[in-house]
Formats: sequence, structure tokens, C-alpha cells
Amino acid sequence: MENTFNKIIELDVAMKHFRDGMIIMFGGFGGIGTPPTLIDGILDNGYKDLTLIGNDAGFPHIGIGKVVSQGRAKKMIASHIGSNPVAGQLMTDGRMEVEFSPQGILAERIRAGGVGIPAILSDIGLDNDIVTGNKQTCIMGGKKYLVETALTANISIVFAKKADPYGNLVFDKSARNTNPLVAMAGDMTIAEVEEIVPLGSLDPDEIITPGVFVNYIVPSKGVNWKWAWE
Amino acid sequence: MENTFNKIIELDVAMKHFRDGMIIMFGGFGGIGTPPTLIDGILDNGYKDLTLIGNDAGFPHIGIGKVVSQGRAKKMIASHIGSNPVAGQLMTDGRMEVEFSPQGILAERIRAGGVGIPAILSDIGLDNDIVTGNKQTCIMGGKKYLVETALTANISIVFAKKADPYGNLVFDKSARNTNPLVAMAGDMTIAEVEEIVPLGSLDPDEIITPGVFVNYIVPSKGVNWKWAWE
Amino acid sequence: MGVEIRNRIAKRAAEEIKNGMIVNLGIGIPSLVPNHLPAGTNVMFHAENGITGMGPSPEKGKEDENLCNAGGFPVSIVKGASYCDSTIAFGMIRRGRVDMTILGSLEVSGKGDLANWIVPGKKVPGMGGAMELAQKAKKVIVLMNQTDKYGNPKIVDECTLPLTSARCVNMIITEMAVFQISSHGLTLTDLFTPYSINEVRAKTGCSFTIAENVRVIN
Amino acid sequence: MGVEIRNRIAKRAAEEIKNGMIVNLGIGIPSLVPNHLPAGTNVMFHAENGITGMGPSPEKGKEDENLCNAGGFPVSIVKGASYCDSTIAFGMIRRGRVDMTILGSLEVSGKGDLANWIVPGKKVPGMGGAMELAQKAKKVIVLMNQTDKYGNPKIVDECTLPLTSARCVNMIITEMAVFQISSHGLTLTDLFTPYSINEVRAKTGCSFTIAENVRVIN
Repeated sequence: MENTFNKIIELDVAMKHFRDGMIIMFGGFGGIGTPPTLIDGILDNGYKDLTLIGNDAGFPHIGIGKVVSQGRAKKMIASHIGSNPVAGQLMTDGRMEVEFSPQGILAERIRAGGVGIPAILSDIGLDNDIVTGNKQTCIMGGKKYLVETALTANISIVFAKKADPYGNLVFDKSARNTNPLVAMAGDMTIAEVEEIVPLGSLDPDEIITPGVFVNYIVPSKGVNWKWAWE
Repeated sequence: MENTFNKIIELDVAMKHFRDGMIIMFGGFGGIGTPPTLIDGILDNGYKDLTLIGNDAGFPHIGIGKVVSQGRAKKMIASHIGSNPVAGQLMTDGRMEVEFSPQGILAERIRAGGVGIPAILSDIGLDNDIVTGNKQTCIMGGKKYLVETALTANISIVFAKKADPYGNLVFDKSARNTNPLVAMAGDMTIAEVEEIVPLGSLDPDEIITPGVFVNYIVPSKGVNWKWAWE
Repeated sequence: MGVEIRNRIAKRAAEEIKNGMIVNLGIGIPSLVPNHLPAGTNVMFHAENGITGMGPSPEKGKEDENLCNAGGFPVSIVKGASYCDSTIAFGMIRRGRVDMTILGSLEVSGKGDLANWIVPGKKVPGMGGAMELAQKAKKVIVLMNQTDKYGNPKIVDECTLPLTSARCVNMIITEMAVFQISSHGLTLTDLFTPYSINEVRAKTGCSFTIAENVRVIN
Repeated sequence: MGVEIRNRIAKRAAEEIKNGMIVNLGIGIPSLVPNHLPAGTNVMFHAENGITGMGPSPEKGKEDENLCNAGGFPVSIVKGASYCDSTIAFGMIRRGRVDMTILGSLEVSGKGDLANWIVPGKKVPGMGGAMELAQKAKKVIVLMNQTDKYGNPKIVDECTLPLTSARCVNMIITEMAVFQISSHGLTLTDLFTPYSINEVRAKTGCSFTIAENVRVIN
């Protein structure tokens, strides 16, 4: 494949962009759509003290769950961790801080970070201490709203079905989920893809994430986990 | 075509949903992507005193420009009207009120209305009277931001390349522009489409606007204007 | 709760689904609801992870590793289905385009307060999408047991557990009865055999009125 | 301004475009810039209406009625192009993914204030996407005449026209010279023949420093 934009790299090269203590945002929802090869790379390279931002904590051996289960995260911003009991235990033991955000609002906060909007106003969970926390409020038209701030990350990792050498991405079915949002929110975005196709072979109407948002493309070694339902 | 969801209707039936004085939001950008058949329907049925919300005022004889040129709008919310001198004249003469919003922020305000977010914070045009107007501000992290409120409409009209009977939409090239946003923001959304295809024949990955947001589908009589560049 | 009773609850819930609706289903009993829809009902099932038009679970061995519901379990899709990102899936909810959500609960108050996401002192799993659905779906139906495992009513005057959302539940279906909740409070509308209204009263933690014509369901 | 001079300005601007950049072009002289890029430069031209990867104008008769730039004029696309909605097109700008915008202006101050959208007392056309581009593109290059039609300098100490955005312009290219703008103010870096620095000074409304090695461009 012609590497016209120098975006196609090997896993070990991609891993050099990571550091201990980084804020990493990950695509995926219930394990599906989280890049397995990049996750294994992070584990194999021993990165730790990470702040993880994404929909959920996956399952103990699926998706971002593996990073959490191995104690590599000092903090997580997610909408739930119920599917990963290890995450719950780490939180209870005070070994991982967890900040909860309502699922749709979390997705919007990630998108806001991705499109350069500083915050959105929200009326979700207004009467709920865990949601409101120390969040700023804003009165508009006599009603109170929460100021839900944008989220960004040092590196975003996403999983796609296909990429061309510019990093234009196409996702597969419900593995799309939060990936197009996460792809925009990273200061650097690395996409793990199942297939790399020549420039010009993706239909421009069908591209979901424009390559503008993608810095690097890493070929996937394939989905390598056992599913929660197995 | 099987009309499983009773969404496919004729132009004259669609027109019965309009009223004088309504807030109408339209897809399109520089005339392209604005539904020509629905626009002609609005003109032929004499609807007036409309509030129009959309990217721009089109050209005098293209897109929403025709509605503006015939004096049917009492107000317009847009990012510019420079391509339609008639609009400028109506504004100068005090016959049409115009509220300007920076283009990308206008698009986000429409999207916010579409996804049920009350407002976004913005730092675009903060030092500009025309942008700030009487808008509320919000201090966050010591910085001032504008509260840019969501926009919705009584009816949204959009233009798509293909629809299935559920109203799932696929757009053509840059005629996509603001259409997917406008499609979400209407209390009722009517899509004018170039082609209606059987349920199940659109690739679910390639659908841009889920039919959830589309109430009615009207077959297009085709693009019938002369282009600005002709 | 036995399979038969769960199915009786699910079947009653299925009656609420009308042609053309967009419906979000929680886990547990709600997932049984589609099995009880009359053939030819055009309903689109919605998932928070970005599916409109979910179909039944695939046969074993035919699961698609990139296609799951919001809980991470394999599903299929129907004709007319589409995929979107999570912001759009929740946009449908917040914009009021999701006609109904059917979910389980720990407690519901007679005013319609919903408490289904957290038990203090136990693990805090996070709210997921429960708050958006409870606050913004056009109709919220709770399917649950009349009492908890200690025999205490789950329909109460005031919820003792932290609320997911206040005054959001429109209907409760238990193994004993069906209740509507409006601004006038709780009303019993249906009774499942063999229960009597007095038996229901004994297991309900708040007062309720009785509809004019109570339907009895076998 | 003659075609030759316009092309000289556009050619100099083209030098600023590096491989791999994402560039947004305004109308007028900026639209000539692509003609002066060395063959094989991998640059993606961005349009606010949702195109990444615009190509040249199509041949007459080959226009596509659903494919235009942000001004409504027909364009083509290159390999690797994609379409998106306007929020994403502006998301690219606000997120800092657009490397450069090249645009015209009515006035620019020595501090980099841009005034290019409104002349008070004349028609108010609206700001379009100018504010987002001026505030958020990583580099803002202005291509314009050294003076207005009355001979008054367009590079001024303080803009007299309402600002599009303050302190946003990084570079000005006129028919006489090229200026960089930094926190230290305005610096002349290039001089177009046959003009002298003194001639440029006479037609500039604010002071500027001279770079160590001024390049002279024929």
C-alpha cells in the first residue's frame, strides 16, 4: 500500500507515542469497537498511571477492561463500570478514581472536545449528586442547567473496519458506537483498522471519520478476545 | 413502493402541514441541498410571515432564496445573506428581520436542537457586537463564553438522494451540508428525495440520517433552478 | 420469578407497543417483550450504542463480533435498520423521538419517581444511559416484581434508594397488577389472576385508586 | 489588480503550503493558490459546507449539481476526499485540524487584527464562516492589495472597520511585499520587484521592522 501521507505505521512505532500518566480516550461500547491490538500494545509496553476516558470499563478480559484489570489506570471517566467487577473492586479499594457521566452526555462531552466546543448545557441528572458533583450551573430562561465540559485526550485510540492511506475511516455495524467521536477528541488519534484500502477506493459519501482527524493507522491483528456471552 | 410506515406522501398532502407564521428550518448551503419541490410547494400555497432558519439566504432564484425574494419571510436566522441581494434589500428596508450567527456555531445550534441539548458554550465572535447581541455569557475557568442556544423549528425541510420507506436518508456529495442537522431539529421533518428505494436496500452503515428523525418523505420533481454560476 | 410469570408481564407490556413506535428495552424481563408482539407490528427497537432496528438474538455460532446491543450481547437487525454513533442514539432519546422505554427497577414511588441504578453501600456501577431514558423517553414503563426478595413492596410512597429520575414513570407492570401513574397519582388498571385487589394493596407501599373497569388478565 | 500580479501573490502564498496540510481558501486571489503548488504536493483543500479534498473546477458542462464549494460554485474532488456535515467541517477548524486559511481582507492591523466582513453603512452580508476560520485556523494568511482604491493603506495601526477577529493574522502578502506578524509586531520579509522598502513604507499605515535577510521576488 502506498503510504502517501506517512500515516500507516507498525504497532511498535505507534507505541512510542504513549507515556505513563497520559490521558487516553478509547472508542468502544461494552467491549465492542475497542482496538484490541493497540490495547495489547499498551499492556505489553507497561504503560501505567493512565487516565482512561470512554463509555464503560468493558469486561475484565475484553476491550479496555484488560487495561483496567491489570491496574494500569489511576482514573477513569465513564458512564458505567458494571460489566467489569475488577473495576468496581479497584474503585472500592481506592486504587482507581472513577468519574461517572450519564452515557449520552459523556458522548456529547467527547464530541464537544472533538469539534472544539468548550462545553454544553445539560438537564440530565440535575437532581442527582453523582452527576452534579462540583459542576458549574447556568440559569437560562429561568431554568437551571449543568455546564458539562468538553473532554479531550493526549491520544485517542479507535477501531475501524477500513482506512485509506489518508486515514479516512469506515466502521462496522455497532462497532461504530463512540469511535467517530473519540477519533475527533484526541490531540493525536491512532486508528487500528481491519483493512487498509488504496486512496480513492472508499466512497467519499460513506466515510464516517474524515482522515483529517486521524494521525496514524495501525493494521489490526484481529479481534482476539472471548466475548462476554461465550 | 410499499408504504409500510405511511411516511411516503404527495406534495399536496405535505403542504397541509404548513401554516402562515411558522418557523421553518431548511437544509442547504449556497442553494445546494435545499429541497426545490418543497420550496415551490410553499410558494404555490402562499405561505407567508415565515421565520426561516438555515445556513444562508441562497441566491435570488435558487434554494430558499426564492421564498425570501418573494417576501414570504418575516425573519431569518442565518450565517450570511450576501449571495442574495434581495435579502439584503429587505433587511435594509426593515421588511425582514435577520439574526446572524457564525456559520459553524449556527450549525451546532441546529444540531443541539436536533439532539435535545439546550445550549452550547462558544468562544467564536466573543468581541463582536453582532454575534454577542443580547446573548447570555458564562464564565468557565476564568474565561468568558457565549451561551449559544439550541434552535428548533415547527417543520424542517431537507433534501436527500435516497430514502427507504422508513425515512432513512442518504445524501449526495456536498448536498449533505446542513441537511442531517436540520433533519433532527424539526418538530416535524419532511424529506424531499430524488429516489425512494425498498426497505432493506440501503446499507445500514451508509445511512446518514436514521428514519427516526423523518416524519414524511416526498418524491422530488428534480432540481429545477439555474445555478449561480450559469 | 418463573418464566411463565415473566412472560405474562412481558406480554402485557407488548400490548403498549403500537405500530411505528421506536422502543428502547432494558435488560431482564423487558428483553422478552418482542416475543409477544403480534406479527406485522412495525416497531423499531433502539439501542444506546447506535442501532435503530434491532432484531432477535442470532443463532448460536452466527453471532457477529461487531454487532451487539447496549449490554454487549449479540443481536441481529431488521430491514430498515441503521447504525449511528452514540451521540445520535442519545439525540433520538433527548429529542423525544423514542416513544417508549421498558425497563426494570429497584423501587418506584406512587408519584413515578424511579430508583433503579444504585444501592448505597454496594458497588456503584454508574448510571449508563438510564437517566436520559428515564427523563426523556416519551413513555416509561417499569416491569418488576411487586415485592423484593424480603417481601417488602417495591412500589412505595417515597423511594428510599437514590433516584435515577423523579416523576418519570408512566406505568408499572408487576406479576400482580398493572398501574398507571399520572398527575393524580397511582391507579390500578389491570389485575393478574389469581390476585385480588386486597392482596395487591397488602403488597404495595403507597395508596392507589382503582380504575373504573379493572381488567382481569389470566 | 492584473492577472499577473494576482498570480504572483498566489504563487508566494503557495510556498507556505507544506505536504500533508489541510488548507481552507477564501474567494478571490486565494482561489488561484492551488494552480501554483508543485506537482505531487499532498494537500487537502477544505470547504465549510463539508468537503475535505476539493479539486479544481470541473470543465464546463461537467458540473455536478450536488457538488459545490462554500460559495456555491461547482468544484471537483481528489482521491481521498470525503464529505461530512457542516458541524464536522467546522469541528475541523475549531479543533485546530485546519493548518491554514488563506483569505482576503479589507484591513489588517500591525498586531494582526482582521477586518474583512463588514463596511458600516453598507449592506451587512453576515459573517459566514469567517470568524471561526480567523480565530481557529492554525495559520491565517491574508492576500490583499497594499492600498484601497483611493490609495489608502490597508495595513494600518488600528483597524477602522469592525473586526472579524483580533490578533489572528500571521502573514500578509500584497503586490508589494510579504509581512510576518508575531507578538513583536509586523516584519517585512519579502519584497516584490520593482518596489523598494521606502515605497512599501509610504503605502503602509503602521511601522514595521525589516527582516535580516529580505528576499526579493521577481
